[in-house]
Amino acid sequence: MTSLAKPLARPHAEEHEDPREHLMHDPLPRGKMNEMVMEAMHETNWKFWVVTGILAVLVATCLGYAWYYLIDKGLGVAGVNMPVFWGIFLVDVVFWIGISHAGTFISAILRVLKVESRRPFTRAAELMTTFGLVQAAISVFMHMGRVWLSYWMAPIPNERMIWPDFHSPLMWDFMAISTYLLCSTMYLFLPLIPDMAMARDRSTGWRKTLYKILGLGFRGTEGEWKNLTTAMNLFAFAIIPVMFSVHTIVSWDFAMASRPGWSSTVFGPYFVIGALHSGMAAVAIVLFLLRSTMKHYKYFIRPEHFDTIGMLMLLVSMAWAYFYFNDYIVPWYGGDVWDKLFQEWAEKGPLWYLWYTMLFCNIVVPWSILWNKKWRRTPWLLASAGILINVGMWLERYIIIPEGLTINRMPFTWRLYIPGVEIALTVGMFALFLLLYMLASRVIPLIPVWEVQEGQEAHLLRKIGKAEIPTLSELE
Amino acid sequence: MIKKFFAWLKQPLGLIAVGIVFLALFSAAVYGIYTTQQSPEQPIQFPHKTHVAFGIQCLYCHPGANKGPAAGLPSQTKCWGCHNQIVKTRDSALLAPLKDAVLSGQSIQWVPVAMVPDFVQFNHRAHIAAGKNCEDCHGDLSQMTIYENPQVLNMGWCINCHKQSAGDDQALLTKLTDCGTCHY
Amino acid sequence: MSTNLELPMFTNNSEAELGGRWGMVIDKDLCTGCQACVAACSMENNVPFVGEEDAGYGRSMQWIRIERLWEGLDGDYREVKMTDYQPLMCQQCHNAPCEPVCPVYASVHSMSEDLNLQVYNRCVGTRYCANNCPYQARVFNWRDYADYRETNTADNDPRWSVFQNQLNPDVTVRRRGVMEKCTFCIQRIHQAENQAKAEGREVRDGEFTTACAQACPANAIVFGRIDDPESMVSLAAETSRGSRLHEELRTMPRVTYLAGGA
Amino acid sequence: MSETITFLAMFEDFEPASLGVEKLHDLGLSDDDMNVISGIPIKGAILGRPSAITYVSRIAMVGALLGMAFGLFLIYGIPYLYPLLVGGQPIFPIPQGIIITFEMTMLGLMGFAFIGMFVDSGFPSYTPKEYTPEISDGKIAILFSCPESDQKKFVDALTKAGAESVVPAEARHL
Repeated sequence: MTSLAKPLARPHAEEHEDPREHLMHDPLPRGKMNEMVMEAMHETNWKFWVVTGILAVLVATCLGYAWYYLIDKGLGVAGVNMPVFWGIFLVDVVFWIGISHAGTFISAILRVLKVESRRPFTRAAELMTTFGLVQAAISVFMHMGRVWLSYWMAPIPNERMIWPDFHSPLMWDFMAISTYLLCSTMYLFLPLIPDMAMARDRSTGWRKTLYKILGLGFRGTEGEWKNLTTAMNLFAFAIIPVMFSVHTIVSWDFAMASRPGWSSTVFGPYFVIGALHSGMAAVAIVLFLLRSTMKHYKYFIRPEHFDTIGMLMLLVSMAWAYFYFNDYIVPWYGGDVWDKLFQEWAEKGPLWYLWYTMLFCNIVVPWSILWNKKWRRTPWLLASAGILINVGMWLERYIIIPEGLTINRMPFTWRLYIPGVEIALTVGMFALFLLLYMLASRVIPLIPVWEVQEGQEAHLLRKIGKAEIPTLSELE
Repeated sequence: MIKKFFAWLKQPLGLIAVGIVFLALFSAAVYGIYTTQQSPEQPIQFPHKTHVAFGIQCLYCHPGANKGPAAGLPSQTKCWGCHNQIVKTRDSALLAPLKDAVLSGQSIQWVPVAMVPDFVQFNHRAHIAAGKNCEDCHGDLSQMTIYENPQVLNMGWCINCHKQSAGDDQALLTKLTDCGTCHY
Repeated sequence: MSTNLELPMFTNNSEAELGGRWGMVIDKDLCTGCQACVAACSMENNVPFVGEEDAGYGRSMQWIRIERLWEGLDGDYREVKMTDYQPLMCQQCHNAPCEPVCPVYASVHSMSEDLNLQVYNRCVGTRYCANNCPYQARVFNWRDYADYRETNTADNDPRWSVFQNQLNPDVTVRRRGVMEKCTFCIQRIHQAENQAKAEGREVRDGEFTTACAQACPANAIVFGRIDDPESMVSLAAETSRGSRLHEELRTMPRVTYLAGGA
Repeated sequence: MSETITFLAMFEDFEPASLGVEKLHDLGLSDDDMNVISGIPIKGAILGRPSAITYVSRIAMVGALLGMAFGLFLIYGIPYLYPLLVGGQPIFPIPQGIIITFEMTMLGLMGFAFIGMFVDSGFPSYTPKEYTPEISDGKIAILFSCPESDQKKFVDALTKAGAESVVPAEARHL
């Protein structure tokens, strides 16, 4: 019985950590933080411009010229062929929409759940959402045979008296992606207003004009704050179901088709989780890049944030494995001849190595790296895992789309897919994403300073009372 | 530099300049659209009015209308067959191109005006058979010299008429609003 | 406008109208795989020739293709056996999977003829319909194969002078980026119907037929009204040798394949 | 109260700011006569002030209803204008209707929340306002107007409460 008298919980090593390791417990005066963020935004060196130049050239050639070439000559210059009507274009669409999901997940879900460590990187993630959706929209348009007529998908009254067909999953997609793009852009802008006002107060020249316009005349009166926080709350709650619906609907583009390997009821949640898987990994990469290239960002983005992201990545990876297994075991057990054929094609067909690489990148890599707290807190390691996960998730979509289309119910038409100009376009799109992000990083304060200060103040406030009340992040 | 420019724009003279530029662009756009709606130049200023006034039936010159898809244009020998016999027109300067064409055996390059795109399969015969008259679509030619479309021949206009013609007859409405009736 | 009561308003009509209107019977026992139907179809419907390279990469645009499948490829060459020739075109499903997935109503059902339609000029080229076709019967204009603009004249393209003059005026010439497929020669259907209407009668069985059926030297393809129990096509479909492709998908195709005869 | 003058009192922290608000209340200023400007959102209760009123939620609800109506129009109104049959599917499909209606409802909700935020806050407005850039450095400012005759009383009270500075506010371009 004596043993019971001993304290059950031993002091854990973590409790002796310096609380100053946490951003929320390491406050700086607001003026200092403003200065740091502004300085990081102004800071450009020759390396920045060299990279920007290379990216701009890549965008102009691989995206601009290649797309012009594609439109001019028709889709014959791409690799799409008779059974594989959808090629890498659609892989990119799903991939970029997946990337875009992490932004909302982090900023909305973590905001709703009041996870304090989200504060410094919500903006970086939201920016990823908006730019990712831009890429996805570009991919959709590149994929279309007659892109100049894409406005026919919009419900506009016209002299033909013909409307778009809302029976089509592509129309649901069109509506969902438009909704998501509009809402996530608004959601990016809302918390940006006070920071724009901040930037307006301490800039000159063209920046002053820009921030003055974007700052909307925000001062920070009680009414303005109340309206802003109410709107942000509404958005945080409302955008979560939209986010889930968007990738579910993207998955329905495939699941609604009566094709072996596509027609699966688990595709909705499976794609959502897959989106989060690649999105979280992308956030890790972006945070690593921001931390290592932007001045002063080591103060804002700390190992604890990588820790949070790493845990989420591990969790999402496990969930992804669960859903993948679900999607795998049912056709495997059911033994439908066409579904079985699709599985065997992926595993033993000429592209078998893609399947194994996908499993390695999506499951083995995160599971073997992210369980360890020390490794999770190592930014470069987390970013490398992120890159591998993104490779794996891209391959997963590649297996579903071009590889899945290779085989069908008419064996006479089976034919392999060899990508053509899509490769250049994909490279161009990645370049465009990075370019947009790099340019935005010099124009938009990527750290929501007011949110960071709000969090720090909230932690201070709790110590004003007599007893020290543990804050949410401490309870974690 | 840019600031100076904007400052200049804000003063009255600048505003007037902005207004002039805007008006110029706007009128250019309007004119551009206007030109697309004009009938093109024809090799001969053919007066439909006169011919109708003489009591010539549409089908005399456009005999394909009740037989097949295209109404057809009269051959120049057909034109010349009449005009050759009228002294006034035989030597008319206005009809010189016709005379030249007949004598040299070249065909007159009429510019089509009432036309539908290639992806629309239009058939005159079905419309005549349904009791439509020429003027229902082509306008009152007794008032027209060179042919002009009385309205834009677009799909909404076609569909409207199809719906009206069908009335309450469901089977006919199905047939007439079927995409495959015109597009294949 | 008054609403059409023949339309299914809130629920599917998957079980309705099993009969259909136009149908086809293909006797695989009679087919010799001579490809005459393919050639005739291409001529009739302005199907462009894509060239050797593109055809090899799976971009041939035949609306009808002769499928040949081999069995026993893994074993000794003497064991290799070829299955029947199977001419395959759009099956004109009643519940066509290609139709509802089109975002712009380019792939739409003809209610009056009970055929699948592809409205070329409405097509924006998402190619979803082709993916969703279980028969892979749809083809896409990957390039401007039929580009007969002034810039593409006989001087720089030897194909021009030949192809320009062989086009069928009753069928649209398609440009790049649109989907197309077999129409059951709808231009011939319309022509026959117009003729019959002008003469005040119904279309007679065998009065006209599709280009493929017309060209078939073995009479393996029969086309006609399947809602008329006395028509040639209905009688041919009645035999015990008949089956439809992928009937398990409930697409209700209008093409019956006959096989297994002596 | 013929002549009033507007002051901007700057505070470093919540504590003195709430004290300042209390003093102003004591001097007979109602909550409507003062406003707090800050760099981070401060709940009214912290400073002993009533919570600000916002119409954003209500505007958003109206937006949601409008969006829903638009979604229903898209899915059930458009096929009525030109019914076309596809794949044996119904003309007015209910399952697909749910998807479109949902998306449009959410778009309406969020779009109107965004617009509502603009309308309710009077954004964008580029007219001169009483403001100082120190506010975005984390200072809390109390903006109040008092009778010109009593201005010394108010300034003294706030300085005693811990205000760093109490200066007549001037409207300036932001």
